Amino acid sequence: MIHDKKAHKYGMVIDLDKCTGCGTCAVSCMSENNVPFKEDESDKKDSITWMRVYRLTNGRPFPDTEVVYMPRPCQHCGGKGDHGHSPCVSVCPATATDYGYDTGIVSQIYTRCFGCRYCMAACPYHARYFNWWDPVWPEGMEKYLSPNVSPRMRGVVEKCSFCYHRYQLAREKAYVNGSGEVPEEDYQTACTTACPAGAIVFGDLNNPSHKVHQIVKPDPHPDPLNPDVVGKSRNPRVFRLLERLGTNPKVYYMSEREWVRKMGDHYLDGEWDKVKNVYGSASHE
Amino acid sequence: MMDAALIPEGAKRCSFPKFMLGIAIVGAVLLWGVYAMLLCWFKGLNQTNMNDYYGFALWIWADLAVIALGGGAFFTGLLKYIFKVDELKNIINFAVIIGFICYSSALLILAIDIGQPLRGWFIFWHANVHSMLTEVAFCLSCYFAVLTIEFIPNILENRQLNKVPFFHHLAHNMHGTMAVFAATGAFLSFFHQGSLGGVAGVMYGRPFAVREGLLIWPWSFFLFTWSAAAFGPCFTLLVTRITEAVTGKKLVKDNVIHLLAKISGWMIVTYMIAKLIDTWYWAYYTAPGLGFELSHFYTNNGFYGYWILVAEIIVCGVIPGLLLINKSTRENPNFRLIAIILAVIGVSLNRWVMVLQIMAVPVMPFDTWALYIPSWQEVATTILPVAYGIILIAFAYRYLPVFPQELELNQPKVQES
Amino acid sequence: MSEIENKTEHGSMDGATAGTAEDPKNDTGLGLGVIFFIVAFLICFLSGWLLFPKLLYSKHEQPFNFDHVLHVEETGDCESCHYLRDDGTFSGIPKLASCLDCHTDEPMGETVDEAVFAAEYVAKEKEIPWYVYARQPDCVYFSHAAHTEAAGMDCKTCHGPIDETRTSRPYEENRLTGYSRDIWGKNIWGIKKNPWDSMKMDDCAKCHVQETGHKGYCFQCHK
Amino acid sequence: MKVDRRSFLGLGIGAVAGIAVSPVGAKLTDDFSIWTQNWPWTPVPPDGEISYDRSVCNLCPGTCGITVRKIDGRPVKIEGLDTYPVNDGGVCLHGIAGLQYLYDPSRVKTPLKKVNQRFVPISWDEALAMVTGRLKQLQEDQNPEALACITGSGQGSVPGLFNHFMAAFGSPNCLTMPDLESWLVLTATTLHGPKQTLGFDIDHSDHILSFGAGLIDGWGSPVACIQAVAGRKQREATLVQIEPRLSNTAAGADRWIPINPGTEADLAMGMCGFLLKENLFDPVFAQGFKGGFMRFTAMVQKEYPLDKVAAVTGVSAADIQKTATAFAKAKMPVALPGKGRGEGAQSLKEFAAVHTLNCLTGNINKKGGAFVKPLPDYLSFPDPVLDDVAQKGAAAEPLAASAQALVARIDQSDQSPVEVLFVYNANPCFALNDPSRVAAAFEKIPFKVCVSPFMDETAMASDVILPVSTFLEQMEDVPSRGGLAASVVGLARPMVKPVFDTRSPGDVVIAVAGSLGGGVAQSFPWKNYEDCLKQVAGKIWNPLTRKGHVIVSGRPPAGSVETDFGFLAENPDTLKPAGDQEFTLIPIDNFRVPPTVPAPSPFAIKTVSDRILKGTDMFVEINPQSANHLKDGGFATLTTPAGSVRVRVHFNDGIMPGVIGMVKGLGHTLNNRYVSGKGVNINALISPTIEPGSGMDAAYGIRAGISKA
Amino acid sequence: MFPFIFEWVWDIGHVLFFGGFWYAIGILGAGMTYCIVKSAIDAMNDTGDNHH
Repeated sequence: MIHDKKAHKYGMVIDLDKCTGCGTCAVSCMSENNVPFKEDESDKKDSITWMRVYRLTNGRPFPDTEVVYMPRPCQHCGGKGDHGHSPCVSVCPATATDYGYDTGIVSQIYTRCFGCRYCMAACPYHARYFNWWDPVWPEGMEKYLSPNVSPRMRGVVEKCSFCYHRYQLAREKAYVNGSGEVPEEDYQTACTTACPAGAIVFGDLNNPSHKVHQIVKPDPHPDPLNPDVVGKSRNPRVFRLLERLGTNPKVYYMSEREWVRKMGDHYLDGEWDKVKNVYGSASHE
Repeated sequence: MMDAALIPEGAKRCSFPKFMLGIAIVGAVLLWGVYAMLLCWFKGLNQTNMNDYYGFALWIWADLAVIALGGGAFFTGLLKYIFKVDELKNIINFAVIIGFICYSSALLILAIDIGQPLRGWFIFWHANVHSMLTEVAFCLSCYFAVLTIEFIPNILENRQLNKVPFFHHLAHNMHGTMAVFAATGAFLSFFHQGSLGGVAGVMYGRPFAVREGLLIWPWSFFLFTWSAAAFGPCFTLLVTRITEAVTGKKLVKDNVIHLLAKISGWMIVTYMIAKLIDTWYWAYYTAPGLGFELSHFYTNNGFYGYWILVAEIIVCGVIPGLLLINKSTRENPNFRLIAIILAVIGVSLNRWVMVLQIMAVPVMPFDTWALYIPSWQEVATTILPVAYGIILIAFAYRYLPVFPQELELNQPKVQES
Repeated sequence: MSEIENKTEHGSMDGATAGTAEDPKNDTGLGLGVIFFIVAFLICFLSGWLLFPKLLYSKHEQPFNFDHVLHVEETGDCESCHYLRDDGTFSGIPKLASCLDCHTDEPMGETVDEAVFAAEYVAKEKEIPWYVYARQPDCVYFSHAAHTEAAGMDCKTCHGPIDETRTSRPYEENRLTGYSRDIWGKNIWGIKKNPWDSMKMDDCAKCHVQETGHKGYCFQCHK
Repeated sequence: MKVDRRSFLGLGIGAVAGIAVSPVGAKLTDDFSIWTQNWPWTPVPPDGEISYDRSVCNLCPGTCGITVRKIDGRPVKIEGLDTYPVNDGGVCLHGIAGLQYLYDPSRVKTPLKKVNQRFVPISWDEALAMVTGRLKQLQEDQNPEALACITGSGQGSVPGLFNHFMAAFGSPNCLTMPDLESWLVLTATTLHGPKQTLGFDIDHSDHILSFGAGLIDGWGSPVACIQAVAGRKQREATLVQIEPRLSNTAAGADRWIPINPGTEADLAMGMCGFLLKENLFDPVFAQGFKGGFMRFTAMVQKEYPLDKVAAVTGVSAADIQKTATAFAKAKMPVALPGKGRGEGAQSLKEFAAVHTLNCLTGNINKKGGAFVKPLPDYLSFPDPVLDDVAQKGAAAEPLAASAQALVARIDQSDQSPVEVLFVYNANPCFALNDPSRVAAAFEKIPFKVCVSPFMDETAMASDVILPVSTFLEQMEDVPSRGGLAASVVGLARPMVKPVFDTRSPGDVVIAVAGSLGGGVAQSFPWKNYEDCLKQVAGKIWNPLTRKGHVIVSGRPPAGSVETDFGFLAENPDTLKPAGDQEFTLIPIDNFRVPPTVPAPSPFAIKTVSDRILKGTDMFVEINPQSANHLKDGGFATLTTPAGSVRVRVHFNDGIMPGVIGMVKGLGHTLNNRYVSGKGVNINALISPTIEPGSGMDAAYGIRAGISKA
Repeated sequence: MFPFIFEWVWDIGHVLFFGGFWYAIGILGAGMTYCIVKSAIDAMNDTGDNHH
C-alpha cells in the first residue's frame, strides 16, 4: 500500500440548504458515465443511478412540513478507522473493487466482477447497482457514449467512481504541463460542475488550500466517543451519513437545519441532545 | 426383475417399473428446475425478483440452509472416525449421501446465483483472502471433494462394481484411510460453515447483521459452525425417518437413532445458550451502540415481525433441544419426530433471518423496509436440488448397501414355511 | 441366486479379468500400450506447440505497407506523428489529416503502397483502417504522458524497435479474444526476452513494482 | 498382437500428457478468461481527440449557454458554458440530456404525409409542393386569412420568419403558445403600453415576494433563477413564497404562505389596497401613474378589505399586513407573478395585480426591482410586399387572440374558418387544456402542416410533417426571454451534421415562400436561412458570431415609465376554478418534467420519483387530513368536469387540505417507449376558460372529486 | 490462488489462507494417490493369485 504523506483524499460536501432537488447532478452523472436506461425506470430498486437524490421530510403535518433533498453518490468509505477496509471492498471475493490509498477513491472493475452482489449487501447506502439487464441503447444513440468510461455488461455491479476518468485526464494534463500536480479546478466530478445551485463542493480533503477542506475541517484524530470514526467534521453544520457505523464516508453534508442533520444518523432517545452540541468539539486544534 | 443383478444381495426392493415411475414423477420436477436454471443462465438474473436492495435472496438462503442441514455429514463423520463412536457406522453412509446432495446443490445454486457464471472461477483465481465469501468458496468446494471421497467406497460396494478387484480394493483401502479424510473434512467444514456466518457478521454497514468477535471472526462465525453441527444430524435423522416411511422398512436400529438424537440434542441446547447470549448482547450493546433499538429491526408487516425471533429461538430452538436431551421424549418416536422437524425448521429459519431480514431492514434513517417475493424461476431452481436429492437417494438405496443393518432388521421369518 | 444374476456374475468375472486372462507374462498388451502412449503423446505435444498457435490466430494484412525507417528519416522522431496533444492525451495512429501535412494526392515515391495510399485514401478522403498492434481492450486506461513525460520512458521500451521496420508485418488477431497477438506476445508460452515482448497486466505490474514499489490500484489502469 | 484395453489406455494417457506439457492449457485458460470479459454486444465507444464547442440551448425559455464535448467531432456530453450572461456555467438536466433528443426514437427522419391515417415517407420536394399547392389555392380563392400559424415562442428570427411569411401572405392569424414571456408582454402592454416586456432583477433583490412563481421549479430562465435563489443566503435576501403547495421553491423559501388556489390575484389586490391605505407606496414613482389610478385606489380599498381578502384567500389578515409591510419596507423588493413555470393557463388580472405591487413600491427599473424594458429589436425584417389579395387578407379581423381561443372558435363553427394551419415548435394537441377538444378542432381543419423534429401528438394529428433539425444541428439566434432582467441574444450553432434528412425551419419557410412566387417570394429575398439571419440580425451579427452572444439591453433600462391602471380599475373578476366538487385540482410543475416541447428525455423520466410515476400509473398528491377514506399509495378515481382518470394516491403533508396536485407534462402518446404511455396528461382534466381581459385561457385549476377505485 | 497471480501478496493473510488450503488439498491428494496405488497393487497381486 502506498502510504506517503502526499496521498490525496478526495471527497465532497453537499449543501442541502442550496440543493433544489432538480436532479441535474443525477443526469449529468448518467450522461458522463454511460449509464444505461430502460423502458420502465420507476422501480427505483433496479434503476441504475450512481447519483440518487432522496427526498427527506421532517414528518410534521401541514403547514409545518419541511422538505429537503439529499443527493447520494457513492460515499467512498474509508472503512473503520479510515484504514481503507470499506464495507464493500473488504467483502469482494474476486478483488473487483479496491481502495485507492493514493486518492481515497473506491474502484469498481466491471471486467473482473462476476456479480455475486456481496458488496451491495454490505453497502448501507445502496450506492452500488447491479446490471440486471444488458444495457441497450435505442438505435443510433450509442453514438453519444463517452470513451472515457467503459460501458458495462449484464451481470456486474457498478457505482459512482467520483468521475475517476476526469482525474486520469487531469493527471495527463498535469504531466505535459510539467507541474505533475493536479490543480483543484482541473479535477471536478460531473455532478459538481453541473449543479446549477453550486451546492456540491469537491476536492482534496487532505489539502488545506482546497475549498472542501476549508468547509469540512476534517478532524485528523479519531472521535474520542467512537475510535472507528476518523475525519469527523469540525464544522458544526456538517455531518456524514450513518457516521456511527464507522464507515467513514468521504461525502459530507451540510445544513443549517437541525432536523436535517439529525436525519443523517440514528440516535437513541436523548442521545441527539448530547451529540448535537459535540459536533466539532472532538477537534484537537 | 431386470435390474436385480445390481441390487444388494438379499435386499428386497420394489419392482423396477414402479421404481422408474416414481423416478419419472420426481424427474419431471427436476426438469422444471433445470428449465428455470437455463433461463437464468441465458437470459440473466432479470429472471429473478431480486433487486438492488435484495442482492442476496432466496438462493443464498437455500445455500446457507442446505449447507447447515448437510452439516450432519461432517459432524457424524467426526464422531465416527475421530471420536470413534462406533455405532454411528450404521448411519454414516446415509449421512454422507445427504451431505453430498446438500453440498452439490449448494454449489449448483451458487453457480446460478452469479451474474457472470463463466467468470465464477475468478473467486478462486483472483481470490481476495479478506472476503468471507472466498473462504466459503474454497472450503465448500474442498469439502465437497471430501464428501465425494467419502461417498465413493459406498458406491464401489455395489454388487457388480465390487467384483472388479481394483474397485474392491479401492473401497477397502479408502475405508482404511477414511479417518484422515474425515479429519480434513471436519477442519474444512469448521471454516466454511463458520465463514457462512461470517458473511453476515462482517457486514458492519448492516447493524442487523454485524457482530463483534474473535480476531477476524465475528461471533456469528462460531454460531454457524456450532448450529450446523447441532442441527445437521437432525436432518439426517429426519431423512432416515422419511426413507423408512417410504420403504416401509426399519433401516437403522433405535439405539443408533437415540444416540445421534441425544448428541444432537445436547449440541442444540448448548448452541441455544450461546445464541441467546449472542442475541442479548447484540440487542443490548452492539445495535444500541450504533443508535439502533431492537424495535427498529422488526416490523408489524407479516414477514419480519418479532414472531420470527420467537419462532427461531424458542419454538424451533430451545424446545427441540429440550425434547431431545430428555430420555423419555427422545425415545418416544412421535416426540422425537416433532423435535427433529422443529429443529430442521429452526436452523433454516435462522439462515433465513441472516439473509433476507438483513436485506429488508432499512439502514439509512430515511430508507424504507424492502419487500421481496421470489419469482417462479427462483422457486423452481430452489426446488431442483430437492428433486435431485430424492432421485439420488432412491438410486443409492436401491443399488447400494447404504444401511448396514437393513438385512438384519428385515430378515424373512425363518420359522414360517 | 437367480439365473440372470448367475450369468451376469460370470460374465462380468470374465470382463473383470479380460486384460490379463490369456497370458499375464506376455506383455505385448503393455508394449502396445507404451507405443500408443508415445505416438499419442508426440502428436498432441507437437500440435500443441506448432499447430495450436496457427489455429488460434488469424492473420490480417495492413491496408498497405508502411515504411517507418523512411518516415523517421524524414521527420526525425516518433513524436512528429505519434505525439501528445496539448491536453496530455495521446494522438495514437495519425489521422489522414496529419499525413497530408507532407503528402498530397500526388504519390511521393514510386512504391505501390504510395500509389494505393494516394488513390484509395487521399483522393477519397478516407481514413486509413490500420490494424493497431498494441491496441488494449476497452477496460484498460493507459496514459502515454505518465510514461513518456512523468517517467521519462522512451517508446521503444514498450513498442520495440518499430522505427527500424521497413515493412508492416501482418496483424495477428486472436480468434477467441479478438486481441492483437502482441498483447500476449509472439511466444506462445508468454516467455519474453525483451520488455516489449508482451503487454499484459502482469507486464505492467512487474515494471510498476520495480519503479514505484507498487502494482498500482485498479483505477490506475482501468476505466 | 492384439489391440486391447491397455492400448487405448496408453492412447488416452499419452494424449492427455502431450497436451499437458504443451502451452494449450495455459493459453486457453487465459484466452477464455479474456473472452468472458469482452462480450461483443457491449458497445466500445471509439476514442479520439477531445474538443469543446460552444452553443446555446434552445429547449426551453432558459436559453443557457452550453459547451459540447466532442470526441473526434462526435458529441458525447453537454455542459454549462462558463461566463455566459444567462447561466454562467450552470445547466439543467434537460440541457445535459440534449444529446438524447438528437437520437430520440421519436425523431421524424424524413418528410411524411398522411395517407388514410398512416404516415408515408415522401421527398422534400413533394412535401413542399403539397404545401405550396394548398397555399396557392387559398390565394386563388382570395382567402389568405384562412391560413393560420401557431408557433412556440414569439421571439427570434425563426418565429420572426413565420410572422413575416404570414404578413406577406396576408393572414393576421399568427399565434404563439402561452409561455411566461407572452404573459409578461401582455402585462407590460396593459400597464405600460405596447412593445414592452417585463424583467425581474431577482439576483440583486433583497426581498422576493413570489406569488407561486416556481423559482427553483423551472420558472422563467430556470438555471438563472436557481442561481439567484442559491445566492440569496450570501446577500441576506428574503424569499416569501405564496402558493397552495409546498413546492421545492416554498421548501427552500424563508417563508411559505399557503393560499387557496386561484386567489393569488385577490391577495395581490388586497395588498395593494393595504399599501395605498397605509401610504406605503412610493409617491415619486406614483407621479407616472395615470389612467384611473384614483379609481383604482378607491376600488381596491372598497372591494378588497383585508378581512374579505383573508376570507377568500385563506391567508390571515395579520399575515397579509405583515407580508405587505415587509415587502413595502424592503430596500429592493420585487414581486413575481406566474404560478409554477409561469407558462400555460395563467391570468392577466393576477399578473397585473402582482406587478402593481412592484409599481407601488416604485422599485421599477432600479437595481433589484422589476424592469419595464422594450422588446428586443435586434431583428429588422424588410416590409412585406403585399399584393391586393394579401392586403385584403391582412386587413381582416384576427380569428382569435390566443391559440386556445382559436381552438374554441373552430370547435364552435361547423365549417372551420381555418383551412391551412402551420404549427412550428409547439405541441398544442398536448400542451393546451382539454387536448381532445384541440384534436377535434384539428380534425375540422382540412390541411395541417407540422414543422417539428419529433413525432409528437400534434405531428401525429397533422397531414404533412416537415422534419426540422434540433438545436444541436442548426444555426439560430436564441433571444433570452421569460422574466430575465437583461436581454441576451445567443447564437446556437450546429454541433453536429443533421443526423436525419432534416432542414432548418428557417430554410423551410424561405423555400415555401420562394415557390409561392409573387409578393410573398419578393418578401423573402434570401438564398437561405443563414443568409437571412446575417441580414435581419445585421445590427449585432458581428459581435454575435464573434462572442457567441450579445447583451442587447443592459440593465436597468433608462427613461421614465408610465403606468395605466385602466384595466385593473375596472376590477375584472377573478376566474374561480370551474365546477363545484369538493377538491381543487392544480397542476404541479416539476423541474424534472418539461411541460410542453420537447417531451421528456429518457434520462429525465428516469429521475422522476416513484411517488409521481410507478410503472404507467400516475400519482396525485393529497393532504392526509382531507384524504378521509383514501389510502396512501392506493388507487383512486379522479373526476373533474372535463373527465375522469384512474390514479394512485400520494399523501403529502405539504399540500393544502382540499387541494389535489398532479404533475404536469406526463401522459405523452408519442412513439418513444421510454416516455410514452406513462401517467396522465393533466391538461385532459382541465377545461379552458377564456379570461375576458386577455382573451387567453386562464383555467389554472379545476374543481375535482376523488374516490377509492 | 497461486503466487504468480496478480493479486497474490506474500502477507500473513495469504500465507495462512492458502497455507491451509494447499495443506488440505495436499492431504486429500496424497490420501487418494495412496489408496489408488495400493489398490492397483493389491488388484495385480490377487489376479496373480487367481492363476497360481
